[in-house]
Amino acid sequence: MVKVIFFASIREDLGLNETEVALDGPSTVADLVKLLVECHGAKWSEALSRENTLVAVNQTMVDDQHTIHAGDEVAFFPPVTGG
Amino acid sequence: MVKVIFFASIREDLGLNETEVALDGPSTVADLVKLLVECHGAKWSEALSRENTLVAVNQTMVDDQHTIHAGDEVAFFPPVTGG
Amino acid sequence: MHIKISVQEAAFDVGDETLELGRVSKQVGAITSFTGLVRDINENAGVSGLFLEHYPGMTEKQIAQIIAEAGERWQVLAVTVIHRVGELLPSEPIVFVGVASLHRGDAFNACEYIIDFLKTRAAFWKKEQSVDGPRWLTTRASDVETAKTWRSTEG
Amino acid sequence: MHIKISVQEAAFDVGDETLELGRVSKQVGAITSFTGLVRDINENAGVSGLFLEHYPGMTEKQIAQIIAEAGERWQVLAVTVIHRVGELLPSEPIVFVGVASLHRGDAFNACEYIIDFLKTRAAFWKKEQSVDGPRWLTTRASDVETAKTWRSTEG
Repeated sequence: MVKVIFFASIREDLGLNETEVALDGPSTVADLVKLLVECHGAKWSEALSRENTLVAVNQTMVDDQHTIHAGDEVAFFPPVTGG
Repeated sequence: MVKVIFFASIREDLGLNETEVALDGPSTVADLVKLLVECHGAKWSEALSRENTLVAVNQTMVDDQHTIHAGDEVAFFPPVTGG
Repeated sequence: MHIKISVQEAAFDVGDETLELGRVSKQVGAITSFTGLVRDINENAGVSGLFLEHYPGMTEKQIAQIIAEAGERWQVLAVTVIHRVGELLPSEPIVFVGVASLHRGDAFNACEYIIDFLKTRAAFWKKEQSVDGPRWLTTRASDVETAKTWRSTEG
Repeated sequence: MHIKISVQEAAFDVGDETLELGRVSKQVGAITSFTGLVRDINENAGVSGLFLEHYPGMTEKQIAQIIAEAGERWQVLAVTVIHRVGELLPSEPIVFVGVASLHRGDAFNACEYIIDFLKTRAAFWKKEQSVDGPRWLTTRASDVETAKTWRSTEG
Protein backbone atom coordinates (compact mmCIF):
# COMPACT_ATOMS: atom_id res chain seq x y z
CA MET A 1 0.00 0.00 0.00
CA VAL A 2 1.04 3.60 -0.67
CA LYS A 3 -0.16 6.55 1.39
CA VAL A 4 -1.16 9.50 -0.82
CA ILE A 5 -1.65 12.95 0.74
CA PHE A 6 -2.79 16.29 -0.64
CA PHE A 7 -2.17 19.87 0.41
CA ALA A 8 -3.63 23.34 -0.07
CA SER A 9 -5.69 23.96 -3.22
CA ILE A 10 -5.32 20.34 -4.38
CA ARG A 11 -6.63 19.07 -1.04
CA GLU A 12 -9.61 21.42 -1.34
CA ASP A 13 -10.26 20.61 -5.02
CA LEU A 14 -10.36 16.88 -4.23
CA GLY A 15 -12.15 17.37 -0.90
CA LEU A 16 -9.71 14.85 0.56
CA ASN A 17 -6.69 15.00 2.91
CA GLU A 18 -5.31 11.56 2.13
CA THR A 19 -6.04 8.15 0.68
CA GLU A 20 -4.39 4.76 0.27
CA VAL A 21 -3.61 3.04 -3.02
CA ALA A 22 -2.64 -0.57 -3.76
CA LEU A 23 -0.06 -0.68 -6.55
CA ASP A 24 0.60 -3.82 -8.66
CA GLY A 25 4.35 -4.12 -9.06
CA PRO A 26 6.83 -1.34 -9.87
CA SER A 27 5.11 1.98 -10.53
CA THR A 28 6.20 5.50 -11.27
CA VAL A 29 4.55 8.67 -10.03
CA ALA A 30 3.02 8.95 -13.53
CA ASP A 31 1.56 5.43 -13.15
CA LEU A 32 0.06 6.40 -9.79
CA VAL A 33 -1.55 9.53 -11.24
CA LYS A 34 -2.97 7.50 -14.14
CA LEU A 35 -4.44 4.95 -11.71
CA LEU A 36 -5.98 7.65 -9.49
CA VAL A 37 -7.51 9.42 -12.51
CA GLU A 38 -8.97 6.10 -13.79
CA CYS A 39 -10.60 5.51 -10.40
CA HIS A 40 -11.84 9.02 -9.67
CA GLY A 41 -12.39 10.80 -12.97
CA ALA A 42 -12.08 14.30 -14.39
CA LYS A 43 -11.80 16.29 -11.14
CA TRP A 44 -8.71 14.30 -10.15
CA SER A 45 -7.28 14.48 -13.64
CA GLU A 46 -7.51 18.26 -13.56
CA ALA A 47 -5.96 18.63 -10.07
CA LEU A 48 -3.10 16.15 -10.44
CA SER A 49 -2.18 16.98 -14.04
CA ARG A 50 -1.73 20.74 -13.66
CA GLU A 51 1.58 21.86 -15.08
CA ASN A 52 2.72 23.31 -11.76
CA THR A 53 1.56 20.46 -9.46
CA LEU A 54 4.49 19.23 -7.38
CA VAL A 55 5.14 15.73 -6.05
CA ALA A 56 7.17 14.55 -3.08
CA VAL A 57 7.90 10.92 -2.20
CA ASN A 58 8.87 10.34 1.42
CA GLN A 59 9.14 14.12 1.81
CA THR A 60 11.64 14.59 -0.99
CA MET A 61 10.68 16.37 -4.21
CA VAL A 62 10.66 14.04 -7.24
CA ASP A 63 9.61 14.09 -10.90
CA ASP A 64 6.89 11.89 -12.37
CA GLN A 65 9.33 9.18 -13.46
CA HIS A 66 10.34 8.48 -9.85
CA THR A 67 9.64 4.87 -8.82
CA ILE A 68 7.24 4.34 -5.91
CA HIS A 69 7.55 1.42 -3.51
CA ALA A 70 5.11 -0.13 -1.03
CA GLY A 71 5.06 1.89 2.19
CA ASP A 72 6.03 5.15 0.51
CA GLU A 73 4.31 8.43 1.33
CA VAL A 74 3.40 10.33 -1.84
CA ALA A 75 2.32 13.98 -1.58
CA PHE A 76 0.74 16.22 -4.22
CA PHE A 77 0.69 19.99 -3.78
CA PRO A 78 0.76 23.33 -5.60
CA PRO A 79 3.83 25.63 -5.70
CA VAL A 80 4.76 26.86 -2.23
CA THR A 81 3.89 30.36 -0.98
CA GLY A 82 5.40 30.74 2.48
CA GLY A 83 7.34 33.48 4.22
CA MET B 1 35.61 83.48 21.62
CA VAL B 2 35.66 79.97 20.19
CA LYS B 3 34.71 76.88 22.17
CA VAL B 4 37.13 74.01 21.63
CA ILE B 5 36.19 70.48 22.72
CA PHE B 6 38.05 67.18 22.72
CA PHE B 7 36.91 63.57 22.61
CA ALA B 8 38.19 60.09 23.40
CA SER B 9 41.97 59.54 23.32
CA ILE B 10 42.64 63.23 22.54
CA ARG B 11 40.58 64.30 25.57
CA GLU B 12 42.54 61.87 27.74
CA ASP B 13 45.92 62.82 26.27
CA LEU B 14 45.25 66.51 27.01
CA GLY B 15 43.52 65.81 30.32
CA LEU B 16 40.87 68.33 29.24
CA ASN B 17 37.27 68.17 28.02
CA GLU B 18 37.06 71.67 26.60
CA THR B 19 38.62 75.13 26.57
CA GLU B 20 37.96 78.59 25.15
CA VAL B 21 40.21 80.47 22.76
CA ALA B 22 40.23 84.14 21.74
CA LEU B 23 41.09 84.45 18.04
CA ASP B 24 42.43 87.69 16.49
CA GLY B 25 40.64 88.15 13.18
CA PRO B 26 39.99 85.47 10.54
CA SER B 27 41.58 82.16 11.41
CA THR B 28 41.64 78.70 9.91
CA VAL B 29 41.63 75.44 11.82
CA ALA B 30 45.36 75.26 11.12
CA ASP B 31 45.80 78.71 12.73
CA LEU B 32 43.87 77.55 15.80
CA VAL B 33 46.02 74.42 16.15
CA LYS B 34 49.18 76.56 15.84
CA LEU B 35 47.95 78.93 18.55
CA LEU B 36 47.02 76.08 20.91
CA VAL B 37 50.40 74.41 20.43
CA GLU B 38 52.21 77.72 21.07
CA CYS B 39 50.32 78.12 24.35
CA HIS B 40 50.45 74.54 25.59
CA GLY B 41 53.51 72.88 24.12
CA ALA B 42 54.60 69.48 22.91
CA LYS B 43 51.79 67.34 24.37
CA TRP B 44 49.20 69.38 22.46
CA SER B 45 51.31 69.41 19.33
CA GLU B 46 51.43 65.63 19.38
CA ALA B 47 47.69 65.15 20.02
CA LEU B 48 46.35 67.74 17.55
CA SER B 49 48.84 67.11 14.75
CA ARG B 50 48.35 63.36 14.39
CA GLU B 51 47.73 62.42 10.80
CA ASN B 52 44.35 60.87 11.63
CA THR B 53 43.02 63.56 14.01
CA LEU B 54 39.64 64.79 12.79
CA VAL B 55 38.11 68.25 13.17
CA ALA B 56 34.47 69.34 13.20
CA VAL B 57 33.26 72.94 13.26
CA ASN B 58 29.72 73.39 14.50
CA GLN B 59 29.31 69.60 14.32
CA THR B 60 30.25 69.33 10.64
CA MET B 61 33.51 67.68 9.57
CA VAL B 62 35.98 70.14 8.01
CA ASP B 63 39.60 70.21 6.84
CA ASP B 64 42.32 72.38 8.40
CA GLN B 65 41.80 75.23 5.92
CA HIS B 66 38.24 75.80 7.12
CA THR B 67 37.70 79.34 8.47
CA ILE B 68 36.59 79.64 12.08
CA HIS B 69 34.35 82.48 13.32
CA ALA B 70 33.63 83.81 16.79
CA GLY B 71 31.03 81.67 18.52
CA ASP B 72 31.94 78.53 16.62
CA GLU B 73 32.28 75.15 18.33
CA VAL B 74 35.45 73.36 17.24
CA ALA B 75 35.93 69.70 18.09
CA PHE B 76 39.04 67.52 17.80
CA PHE B 77 38.76 63.74 17.91
CA PRO B 78 40.33 60.50 16.66
CA PRO B 79 38.75 58.30 13.96
CA VAL B 80 35.39 56.92 15.05
CA THR B 81 34.92 53.36 16.30
CA GLY B 82 31.22 52.89 16.94
CA GLY B 83 28.76 50.11 16.18
CA MET C 1 26.14 25.69 14.34
CA HIS C 2 23.14 26.00 16.69
CA ILE C 3 19.90 25.49 14.76
CA LYS C 4 16.34 26.08 15.94
CA ILE C 5 13.42 25.44 13.60
CA SER C 6 9.81 25.80 14.67
CA VAL C 7 6.57 25.68 12.71
CA GLN C 8 3.90 26.81 15.13
CA GLU C 9 0.53 28.50 15.52
CA ALA C 10 1.68 30.61 18.47
CA ALA C 11 3.15 34.08 18.14
CA PHE C 12 6.89 34.52 18.69
CA ASP C 13 8.89 37.19 20.52
CA VAL C 14 11.60 38.76 18.36
CA GLY C 15 13.38 40.07 21.46
CA ASP C 16 13.55 36.66 23.16
CA GLU C 17 14.73 34.98 19.97
CA THR C 18 17.43 37.60 19.43
CA LEU C 19 18.69 37.28 23.01
CA GLU C 20 18.78 33.50 22.62
CA LEU C 21 20.87 33.82 19.45
CA GLY C 22 23.27 36.11 21.28
CA ARG C 23 23.76 33.57 24.05
CA VAL C 24 24.97 30.62 21.97
CA SER C 25 28.59 31.74 22.07
CA LYS C 26 30.79 34.52 23.39
CA GLN C 27 32.00 34.92 19.83
CA VAL C 28 28.66 36.32 18.59
CA GLY C 29 29.22 39.91 17.46
CA ALA C 30 26.37 40.35 14.99
CA ILE C 31 22.76 39.22 14.93
CA THR C 32 20.63 39.94 11.90
CA SER C 33 16.94 39.18 11.70
CA PHE C 34 14.12 39.25 9.23
CA THR C 35 10.53 39.50 10.45
CA GLY C 36 7.79 39.11 7.86
CA LEU C 37 4.35 40.59 8.50
CA VAL C 38 1.00 39.78 6.89
CA ARG C 39 0.43 42.64 4.47
CA ASP C 40 -2.85 43.96 3.13
CA ILE C 41 -1.61 44.79 -0.32
CA ASN C 42 -1.23 41.42 -2.05
CA GLU C 43 -2.65 41.86 -5.55
CA ASN C 44 -4.45 45.00 -4.33
CA ALA C 45 -7.11 43.00 -2.50
CA GLY C 46 -8.32 44.12 0.92
CA VAL C 47 -6.95 41.19 2.90
CA SER C 48 -8.80 40.42 6.14
CA GLY C 49 -6.62 37.45 7.07
CA LEU C 50 -4.49 34.52 6.00
CA PHE C 51 -4.69 30.79 6.57
CA LEU C 52 -1.31 29.06 6.51
CA GLU C 53 -0.90 25.34 5.83
CA HIS C 54 2.29 23.26 5.82
CA TYR C 55 3.50 19.69 5.31
CA PRO C 56 4.51 18.55 8.81
CA GLY C 57 7.90 16.89 8.70
CA MET C 58 8.83 17.84 5.16
CA THR C 59 8.68 21.59 5.80
CA GLU C 60 11.11 21.35 8.71
CA LYS C 61 13.51 19.17 6.66
CA GLN C 62 13.47 21.72 3.83
CA ILE C 63 14.23 24.58 6.21
CA ALA C 64 17.09 22.57 7.75
CA GLN C 65 18.50 22.01 4.26
CA ILE C 66 18.36 25.74 3.43
CA ILE C 67 20.09 26.58 6.74
CA ALA C 68 22.79 23.98 6.01
CA GLU C 69 23.43 25.59 2.61
CA ALA C 70 23.77 29.02 4.22
CA GLY C 71 26.17 27.52 6.76
CA GLU C 72 28.37 26.22 3.95
CA ARG C 73 28.55 29.64 2.30
CA TRP C 74 29.07 31.87 5.32
CA GLN C 75 30.50 31.70 8.83
CA VAL C 76 27.40 31.28 10.97
CA LEU C 77 27.19 30.47 14.68
CA ALA C 78 23.43 30.06 15.08
CA VAL C 79 20.21 30.23 13.08
CA THR C 80 16.61 30.41 14.24
CA VAL C 81 13.69 30.03 11.84
CA ILE C 82 10.13 30.31 13.13
CA HIS C 83 7.19 30.13 10.75
CA ARG C 84 3.62 30.44 11.92
CA VAL C 85 0.72 28.44 10.49
CA GLY C 86 -3.04 28.57 10.96
CA GLU C 87 -5.13 31.74 11.00
CA LEU C 88 -3.28 35.06 10.89
CA LEU C 89 -4.45 38.67 10.78
CA PRO C 90 -3.00 41.59 8.75
CA SER C 91 0.19 43.05 10.26
CA GLU C 92 0.77 39.98 12.42
CA PRO C 93 4.33 38.60 12.31
CA ILE C 94 4.31 35.42 10.22
CA VAL C 95 7.97 34.46 9.90
CA PHE C 96 11.23 35.10 11.75
CA VAL C 97 14.73 34.35 10.48
CA GLY C 98 17.56 35.21 12.87
CA VAL C 99 21.27 34.63 12.28
CA ALA C 100 24.13 35.02 14.75
CA SER C 101 27.67 35.36 13.48
CA LEU C 102 31.05 36.83 14.36
CA HIS C 103 30.73 39.45 11.65
CA ARG C 104 27.79 41.32 10.22
CA GLY C 105 28.49 40.62 6.56
CA ASP C 106 28.06 36.88 7.09
CA ALA C 107 24.96 37.44 9.23
CA PHE C 108 23.26 39.66 6.63
CA ASN C 109 24.03 37.33 3.73
CA ALA C 110 22.94 34.16 5.51
CA CYS C 111 19.71 35.78 6.77
CA GLU C 112 18.72 37.02 3.32
CA TYR C 113 19.65 33.69 1.68
CA ILE C 114 17.49 31.73 4.12
CA ILE C 115 14.37 33.89 3.75
CA ASP C 116 14.75 34.04 -0.05
CA PHE C 117 14.80 30.25 -0.36
CA LEU C 118 12.23 29.70 2.37
CA LYS C 119 9.79 31.60 0.18
CA THR C 120 10.39 29.39 -2.87
CA ARG C 121 11.35 25.99 -1.47
CA ALA C 122 9.65 25.31 1.89
CA ALA C 123 6.25 23.59 1.93
CA PHE C 124 3.94 26.38 3.12
CA TRP C 125 0.77 27.50 1.42
CA LYS C 126 -1.10 30.74 2.04
CA LYS C 127 -4.83 31.14 1.61
CA GLU C 128 -5.92 34.74 1.60
CA GLN C 129 -9.23 35.94 3.01
CA SER C 130 -10.09 39.13 1.16
CA VAL C 131 -13.10 41.21 0.19
CA ASP C 132 -13.23 39.00 -2.91
CA GLY C 133 -13.51 35.79 -0.85
CA PRO C 134 -10.94 33.10 -0.06
CA ARG C 135 -8.14 32.46 -2.52
CA TRP C 136 -4.97 30.33 -2.50
CA LEU C 137 -2.00 32.51 -3.32
CA THR C 138 0.32 31.67 -6.19
CA THR C 139 4.11 31.90 -6.05
CA ARG C 140 5.39 35.41 -6.70
CA ALA C 141 7.49 35.63 -9.84
CA SER C 142 9.69 38.17 -8.02
CA ASP C 143 10.46 35.62 -5.29
CA VAL C 144 11.49 33.03 -7.86
CA GLU C 145 13.76 35.58 -9.55
CA THR C 146 15.28 36.65 -6.23
CA ALA C 147 16.12 33.05 -5.37
CA LYS C 148 17.69 32.55 -8.80
CA THR C 149 20.13 35.43 -8.23
CA TRP C 150 21.74 33.40 -5.41
CA ARG C 151 22.31 30.52 -7.83
CA SER C 152 24.16 32.86 -10.14
CA THR C 153 26.54 33.82 -7.32
CA GLU C 154 27.56 30.24 -6.70
CA GLY C 155 31.24 29.56 -7.15
CA MET D 1 9.65 57.93 6.61
CA HIS D 2 9.40 57.40 10.40
CA ILE D 3 12.79 57.91 12.02
CA LYS D 4 13.82 57.17 15.59
CA ILE D 5 17.37 57.85 16.75
CA SER D 6 18.51 57.33 20.31
CA VAL D 7 21.96 57.45 21.92
CA GLN D 8 21.47 56.12 25.42
CA GLU D 9 23.07 54.32 28.34
CA ALA D 10 20.03 52.12 28.93
CA ALA D 11 19.57 48.69 27.36
CA PHE D 12 17.04 48.33 24.54
CA ASP D 13 14.48 45.63 23.76
CA VAL D 14 14.79 44.25 20.23
CA GLY D 15 11.26 42.83 20.43
CA ASP D 16 9.66 46.16 21.40
CA GLU D 17 11.63 48.03 18.73
CA THR D 18 10.62 45.50 16.05
CA LEU D 19 6.94 45.69 17.00
CA GLU D 20 7.10 49.50 16.91
CA LEU D 21 8.58 49.39 13.40
CA GLY D 22 5.77 47.08 12.32
CA ARG D 23 3.13 49.50 13.58
CA VAL D 24 4.11 52.56 11.55
CA SER D 25 2.03 51.53 8.56
CA LYS D 26 -0.22 48.75 7.33
CA GLN D 27 2.08 48.55 4.33
CA VAL D 28 5.00 47.14 6.32
CA GLY D 29 5.73 43.63 5.04
CA ALA D 30 9.38 43.25 6.03
CA ILE D 31 11.41 44.28 9.05
CA THR D 32 15.14 43.65 9.10
CA SER D 33 17.34 44.31 12.07
CA PHE D 34 20.96 44.29 13.04
CA THR D 35 21.96 43.88 16.68
CA GLY D 36 25.62 44.31 17.53
CA LEU D 37 27.05 42.72 20.66
CA VAL D 38 30.24 43.49 22.59
CA ARG D 39 32.63 40.74 21.57
CA ASP D 40 35.59 39.34 23.47
CA ILE D 41 37.79 38.71 20.48
CA ASN D 42 38.96 42.18 19.41
CA GLU D 43 42.66 41.88 18.64
CA ASN D 44 42.72 38.64 20.65
CA ALA D 45 42.61 40.50 23.96
CA GLY D 46 40.48 39.17 26.80
CA VAL D 47 37.99 42.03 26.89
CA SER D 48 36.32 42.59 30.25
CA GLY D 49 34.26 45.58 29.13
CA LEU D 50 33.89 48.63 26.90
CA PHE D 51 33.44 52.32 27.57
CA LEU D 52 31.56 54.14 24.82
CA GLU D 53 31.81 57.90 24.31
CA HIS D 54 30.00 60.06 21.76
CA TYR D 55 29.66 63.69 20.64
CA PRO D 56 26.16 64.69 21.80
CA GLY D 57 24.34 66.48 19.02
CA MET D 58 26.78 65.71 16.22
CA THR D 59 26.42 61.93 16.52
CA GLU D 60 22.64 62.11 16.14
CA LYS D 61 22.96 64.44 13.11
CA GLN D 62 25.37 62.03 11.45
CA ILE D 63 23.04 59.09 12.01
CA ALA D 64 20.12 61.10 10.60
CA GLN D 65 22.22 61.85 7.51
CA ILE D 66 23.07 58.17 6.97
CA ILE D 67 19.39 57.23 7.34
CA ALA D 68 18.41 59.92 4.82
CA GLU D 69 20.91 58.52 2.32
CA ALA D 70 19.47 55.02 2.76
CA GLY D 71 15.98 56.47 2.26
CA GLU D 72 17.05 57.95 -1.07
CA ARG D 73 18.42 54.63 -2.30
CA TRP D 74 15.68 52.26 -1.16
CA GLN D 75 11.97 52.30 -0.38
CA VAL D 76 11.91 52.52 3.40
CA LEU D 77 8.92 53.14 5.68
CA ALA D 78 10.68 53.43 9.04
CA VAL D 79 14.14 53.27 10.59
CA THR D 80 15.19 52.94 14.22
CA VAL D 81 18.80 53.35 15.33
CA ILE D 82 19.72 52.91 18.98
CA HIS D 83 23.33 53.14 20.10
CA ARG D 84 24.38 52.64 23.68
CA VAL D 85 27.13 54.64 25.38
CA GLY D 86 28.85 54.37 28.76
CA GLU D 87 30.05 51.13 30.36
CA LEU D 88 29.18 47.88 28.59
CA LEU D 89 30.03 44.24 29.32
CA PRO D 90 30.95 41.49 26.84
CA SER D 91 27.96 40.04 24.96
CA GLU D 92 25.78 43.03 25.85
CA PRO D 93 23.85 44.52 22.90
CA ILE D 94 25.53 47.78 21.92
CA VAL D 95 23.71 48.88 18.76
CA PHE D 96 20.37 48.22 17.04
CA VAL D 97 19.46 49.15 13.48
CA GLY D 98 15.92 48.25 12.42
CA VAL D 99 14.32 48.95 9.04
CA ALA D 100 10.67 48.50 8.01
CA SER D 101 9.77 48.33 4.36
CA LEU D 102 7.21 46.91 1.97
CA HIS D 103 9.70 44.42 0.60
CA ARG D 104 12.58 42.54 2.16
CA GLY D 105 15.19 43.46 -0.44
CA ASP D 106 14.89 47.16 0.41
CA ALA D 107 14.87 46.41 4.13
CA PHE D 108 18.03 44.25 3.99
CA ASN D 109 19.95 46.76 1.85
CA ALA D 110 19.00 49.81 3.90
CA CYS D 111 19.79 48.06 7.20
CA GLU D 112 23.24 46.93 6.03
CA TYR D 113 23.99 50.37 4.53
CA ILE D 114 23.13 52.14 7.78
CA ILE D 115 25.24 49.93 10.05
CA ASP D 116 28.17 49.97 7.61
CA PHE D 117 28.31 53.78 7.59
CA LEU D 118 27.47 54.11 11.27
CA LYS D 119 30.70 52.24 11.98
CA THR D 120 32.83 54.59 9.89
CA ARG D 121 31.06 57.96 10.05
CA ALA D 122 29.20 58.42 13.36
CA ALA D 123 31.02 60.05 16.29
CA PHE D 124 31.39 57.14 18.72
CA TRP D 125 34.59 56.01 20.37
CA LYS D 126 35.19 52.69 22.08
CA LYS D 127 37.65 52.19 24.90
CA GLU D 128 38.35 48.56 25.64
CA GLN D 129 39.06 47.20 29.10
CA SER D 130 41.14 44.07 28.63
CA VAL D 131 43.66 41.97 30.48
CA ASP D 132 46.27 44.31 28.96
CA GLY D 133 44.66 47.41 30.51
CA PRO D 134 42.47 50.13 28.95
CA ARG D 135 42.95 50.95 25.29
CA TRP D 136 41.10 53.19 22.79
CA LEU D 137 40.16 51.14 19.75
CA THR D 138 41.24 52.18 16.28
CA THR D 139 39.03 52.06 13.21
CA ARG D 140 38.95 48.63 11.62
CA ALA D 141 40.39 48.62 8.11
CA SER D 142 37.71 46.07 7.18
CA ASP D 143 34.95 48.51 8.18
CA VAL D 144 36.45 51.25 6.02
CA GLU D 145 36.66 48.85 3.07
CA THR D 146 33.08 47.66 3.60
CA ALA D 147 31.79 51.24 3.56
CA LYS D 148 33.75 51.94 0.37
CA THR D 149 31.99 49.12 -1.46
CA TRP D 150 28.70 51.04 -1.13
CA ARG D 151 30.34 54.05 -2.81
CA SER D 152 31.28 51.88 -5.77
CA THR D 153 27.63 50.85 -6.21
CA GLU D 154 26.45 54.44 -6.52
CA GLY D 155 24.77 55.06 -9.79
